[in-house]
Amino acid sequence: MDNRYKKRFEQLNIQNRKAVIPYSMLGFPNSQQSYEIIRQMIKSGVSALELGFAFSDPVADGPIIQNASYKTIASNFSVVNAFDLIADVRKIDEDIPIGVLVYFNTVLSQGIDKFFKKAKECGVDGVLIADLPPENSMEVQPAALKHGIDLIFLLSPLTATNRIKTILAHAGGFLYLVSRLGVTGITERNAIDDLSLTSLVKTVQEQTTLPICAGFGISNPNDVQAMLNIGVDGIITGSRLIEIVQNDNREMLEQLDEFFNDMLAVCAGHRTLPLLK
Amino acid sequence: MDNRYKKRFEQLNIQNRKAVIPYSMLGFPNSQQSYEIIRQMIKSGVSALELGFAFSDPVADGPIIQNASYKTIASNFSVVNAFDLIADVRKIDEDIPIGVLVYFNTVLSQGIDKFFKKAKECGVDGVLIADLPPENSMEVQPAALKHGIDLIFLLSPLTATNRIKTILAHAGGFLYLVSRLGVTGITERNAIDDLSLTSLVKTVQEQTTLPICAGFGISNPNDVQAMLNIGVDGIITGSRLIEIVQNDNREMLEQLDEFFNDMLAVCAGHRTLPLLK
Amino acid sequence: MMNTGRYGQYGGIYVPETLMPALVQLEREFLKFKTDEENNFYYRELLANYAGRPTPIYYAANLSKNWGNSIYLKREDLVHGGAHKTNNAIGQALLAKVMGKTRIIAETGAGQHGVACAMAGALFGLKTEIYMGEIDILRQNMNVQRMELMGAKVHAVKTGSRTLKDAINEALRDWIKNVEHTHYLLGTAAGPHPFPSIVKFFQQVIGEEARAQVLLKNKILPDYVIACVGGGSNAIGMFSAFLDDRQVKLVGVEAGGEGLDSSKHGAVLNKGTVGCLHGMKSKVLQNEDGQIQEAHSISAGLDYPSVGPEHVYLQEIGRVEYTAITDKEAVQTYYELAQSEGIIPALESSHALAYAKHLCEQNKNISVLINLSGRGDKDLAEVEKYGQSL
Amino acid sequence: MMNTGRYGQYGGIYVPETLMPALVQLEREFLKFKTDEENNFYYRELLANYAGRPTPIYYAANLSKNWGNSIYLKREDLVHGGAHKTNNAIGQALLAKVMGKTRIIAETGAGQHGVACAMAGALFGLKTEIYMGEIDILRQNMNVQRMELMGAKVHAVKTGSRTLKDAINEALRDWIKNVEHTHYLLGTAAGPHPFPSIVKFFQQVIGEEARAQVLLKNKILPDYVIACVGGGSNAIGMFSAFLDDRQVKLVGVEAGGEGLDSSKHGAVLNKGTVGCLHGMKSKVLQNEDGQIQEAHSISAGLDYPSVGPEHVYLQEIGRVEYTAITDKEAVQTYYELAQSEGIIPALESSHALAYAKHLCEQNKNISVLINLSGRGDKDLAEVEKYGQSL
Ligand SMILES: Cc1ncc(COP(=O)(O)O)c(C=O)c1O
Ligand SMILES: Cc1ncc(COP(=O)(O)O)c(C=O)c1O
Repeated sequence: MDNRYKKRFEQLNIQNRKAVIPYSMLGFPNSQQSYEIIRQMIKSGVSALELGFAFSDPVADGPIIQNASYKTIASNFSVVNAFDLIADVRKIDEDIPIGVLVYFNTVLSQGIDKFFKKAKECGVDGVLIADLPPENSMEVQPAALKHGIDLIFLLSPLTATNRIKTILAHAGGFLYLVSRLGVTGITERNAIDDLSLTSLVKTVQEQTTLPICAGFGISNPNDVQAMLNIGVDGIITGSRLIEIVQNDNREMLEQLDEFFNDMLAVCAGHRTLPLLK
Repeated sequence: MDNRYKKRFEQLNIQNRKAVIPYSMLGFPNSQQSYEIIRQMIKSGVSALELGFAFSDPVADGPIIQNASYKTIASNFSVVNAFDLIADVRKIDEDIPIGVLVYFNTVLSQGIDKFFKKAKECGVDGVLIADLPPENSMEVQPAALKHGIDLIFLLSPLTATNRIKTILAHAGGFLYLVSRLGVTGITERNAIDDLSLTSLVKTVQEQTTLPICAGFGISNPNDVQAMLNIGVDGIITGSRLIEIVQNDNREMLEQLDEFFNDMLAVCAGHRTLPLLK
Repeated sequence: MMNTGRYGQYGGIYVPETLMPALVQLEREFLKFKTDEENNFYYRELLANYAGRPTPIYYAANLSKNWGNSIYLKREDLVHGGAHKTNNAIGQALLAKVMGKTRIIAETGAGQHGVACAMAGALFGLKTEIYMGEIDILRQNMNVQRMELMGAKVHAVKTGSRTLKDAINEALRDWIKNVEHTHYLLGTAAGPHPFPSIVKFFQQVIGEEARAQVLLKNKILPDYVIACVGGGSNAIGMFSAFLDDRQVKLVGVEAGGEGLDSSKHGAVLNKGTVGCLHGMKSKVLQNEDGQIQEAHSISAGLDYPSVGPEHVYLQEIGRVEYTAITDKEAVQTYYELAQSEGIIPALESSHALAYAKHLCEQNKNISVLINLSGRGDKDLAEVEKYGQSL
Repeated sequence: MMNTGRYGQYGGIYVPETLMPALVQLEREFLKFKTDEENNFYYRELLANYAGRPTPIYYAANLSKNWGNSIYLKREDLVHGGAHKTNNAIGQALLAKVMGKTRIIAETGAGQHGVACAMAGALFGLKTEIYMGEIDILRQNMNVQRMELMGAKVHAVKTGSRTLKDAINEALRDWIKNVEHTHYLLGTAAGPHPFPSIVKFFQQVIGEEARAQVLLKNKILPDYVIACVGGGSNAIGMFSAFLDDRQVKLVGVEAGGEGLDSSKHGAVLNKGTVGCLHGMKSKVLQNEDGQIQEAHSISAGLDYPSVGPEHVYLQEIGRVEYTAITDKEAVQTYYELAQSEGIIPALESSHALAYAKHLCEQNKNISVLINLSGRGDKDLAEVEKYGQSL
């Protein structure tokens, strides 16, 4: 089977569209709704999925995702449940790329090989381990290779030029550009910071054909536009989505649909928004 | 004028009686009542008077006299008032020996010479400075001599044989035997301690003709008897008296009279009480 | 990076990408610092005249008599601030200054590290913010007052178990956001490389002094050297000088809480399994899904579900034995030292003392050197509360 | 007695007869102790390994910069227990042991002397009872807890002003009653002879160390040496080493309370007159009738209406200047040291610091050695309360 990330980004490229990758926490707010939320993403036509495993100590995450993690763990939603849910999602859509976002201890506690094997079985395409820098990726590389799973890595605004090579040496799927200093969450973007990202994106693009998607703090069409302007190939959005889910009113799925459509519209070039200061 | 102490102890000796010397705080519970209390003493026939100046930090005194001191000071009864009161008392009885009990700071604050001069003018015969050991008595000796006032000193159960001489070298009037370790107040006497006093009294009597009167913790006829049994020439009683005054009911003076009469009876040999254990 | 910071398979760097540059810089600057004479001289000078080093070792005659063996106490309770934490805080604050950082942040459990950072922050003119679990704020309130008095800002951490673990999480999150001008002044020999090496470097003075002092006094090394283990900084600082003295038995004492068979303890080396938390591979208390479990200890400084990686290694190679002492035993020994020697030990240190007592019950003619890592004034209220709950 | 214990006309012995034999014995045993090599060796050994001496002198770089002159702090805050009081308590407790006493009693104001006695009592196995004014118990509650923890009994004194003065009265009364087996472990360089000499002897180590340290560091003596004066023990301990250095200006700082023109202060040397209290001739705060007046200070340790007799003498001969600092200035400087150097000073010591600040405002290129007599953790609550009352 072909690499779904590769295929999907090629399609998008042909259509002159950018990727919209929503992040959702597996099992939040509960198993059933989590499934429905993810199904809605696919229905709304998002480009790929980024599904998170809840972890007790998510240091890269802000309050919104932390809170979702605690609740998910408290509900006894287990790693096994999470894999089962992914398998169910894969049944909805054979083609959509599925990435999972985990902390390293989750992988370790399952056994590295077992984790990647299981992931593959459930239809996962990529694994991003939030606290595993490329320097330590040899710990998981053999298992990833063996089971044909891409390792997705983070790039940060502070990543020094000499580290880009190390990252690219191990990276697959796409590059996850942390679009600002700080943890995940909803904060107003800073135009100055965004500008300085442009050169990083350029430098990276000169060295790789891997697409670059920006995440952290992307929560509305303006943020999306800002990211597209600096030249990325797609965006990842998470905290805002969880916020909508948390409010948990009847029209949650419709709200999500609307949210995705707004983002997708910008990414399809149907709307171009001015850069906010 | 002859030394009143000398005369009074000679009389008592002839009558085969022991001295009863009540202690009262000048100005307590107020100026008028204080005068009446002292007048009652004289009326009841006590042998000599021991009148205390209130001091803010009476370290040799237990709670009863401390409390009387604080109240007296709080009532603004001054040193001048105290001297005036003594002068009034002297008018009642020309012959009764009057001793005053002060802390050294009271003397110092008036000026040593001035204090003794004033004391003499008011009819005082002896001054006992509670916190002035004989080693420092040269500070007041000249003034005492000049104004013809006896310095009265304390003897304690712990006074070493070699210090007795120092004390006797300066002492006049009578020797104040601190009859037990501790401060003034009402506590049950300890027969063992009393026994050990006997030898001290003997040792002192071999070296002086000064009478010895025992104070501290003498508050009832039994205590008096215990002291007489060890061979002293009189007793001093204070805290019990203040306790009676403090209760302050209508028959206070009658109660005092009764109290003095009980003590006097033992001291006159009219009653002999068995030694308590 | 020069070094992967491994102790056997443990240690390493497991952090989000954003922190990598800071850790690279930190390693580089630390390696420079280690051999920089001027900075080292300044550091030693501060240890001496600011922190009050060397601290003595005290032959505890009464305890020795009561326990029937020779007991020596390394008096880290006399260090300025009241615990060994100051050694590291001054060192790292100086390093931060050298790196041109203008702000330090720190986690704290017992508050001792927070106090040490507040001191160092004041001393070096660095803006200082401290993360402290809400529960720890309650049980170590005096230390919060001290930090604030010295100008530090204390953030109450309300996430997770609301103790040390979560304070570290929050500090890491702050660092991720403010990494450019902020140094994360980690307080124990844990966290991502190069922190375990840095903290060990700044705490080694404990063991160096103690070894020389005990030799000067007795001509012979002690049979046992004992230290309590929270994150492991006072223990590694003490043990490091004795690692090559094979005849000296080294014992680290963990928080036994309500017992190792209960779920309420902090005995990571005894009951934990290999995992990854706070940027390092080490042992952790976790469930089958790798969710970190709450630790428990009456002493806030030992209330941590992981441990410095070198300790896992030292346990694995059998050089150090790790054991645990319950809350109850620790409190009893807290009283015992106060009343027999007039020294109030930190509850953390009381764990080491209590284990020494056990050892003395089973042995004759041994000499035991215990690291008294801090003073126990901070624990007065907690101990009283514990007494009332019995 | 060998000696009348006079400093000029001040000092001496003014106590009820019952105490005379104890003072005679105490003088005799103290004179023996002073030259007894074994006991002195033991004492010095305890100072080193138990109490943590020598304490450093610290060049306070930030304070020096802020105040525009060179500031050195003698770090008695690092002594075990948290103040200089331990030097004296260990010494006298050893002396009590040598005399065969089985019980010690003491007064305490700030609680530091009580803590030091509780420590020394535990160390030497002496029954320990502490008299402390009810008001001081409230404002220094942590120290009460520490004393009790170490096995001392604390008596709340409810007489008079319910502070230090009355605690001394009660301790004296206890001593009068129990003088045979009890040593009164007086905490400051006051009281009847030989206490001022004894306390000075045991506190001299402060000045001896500081003088040698400052010479070693600077090759030259400081221009000023400053200490706070409650009863006067830390000051006399510091000053004694410099008395013969005529070029060194010595300044003792009293409690200015709400101002020397108010009735609420403890500035005995500035505003008191000659009198007799607590067994000594000295200056006292008193009215025309010789009734002792209440002193006032935010710092319990300076809240005393008399002072050690040697200070009156040193004032009279002009060797030492005595000045005063208000509550407010002391509190300000408490904050200032905490925030500029990361050292929390005792409120008592803050008086000395505050005066040094004044001095620096009026002088250039001076070097000032300040005795930091104790640490200020004990004062946290009091300072906060003071802040709220402003
Ligand atoms: C006095 C004391 N000892 C020990 C510890 C435990 O830390 P570590 O294991 O890093 O020495 C702490 C932590 O706060 C502490 O305050
Ligand atoms: C820290 C400190 N400094 C100074 C004093 C004042 O006492 P002295 O004048 O005897 O040194 C005290 C008294 O408790 C104290 O605790």
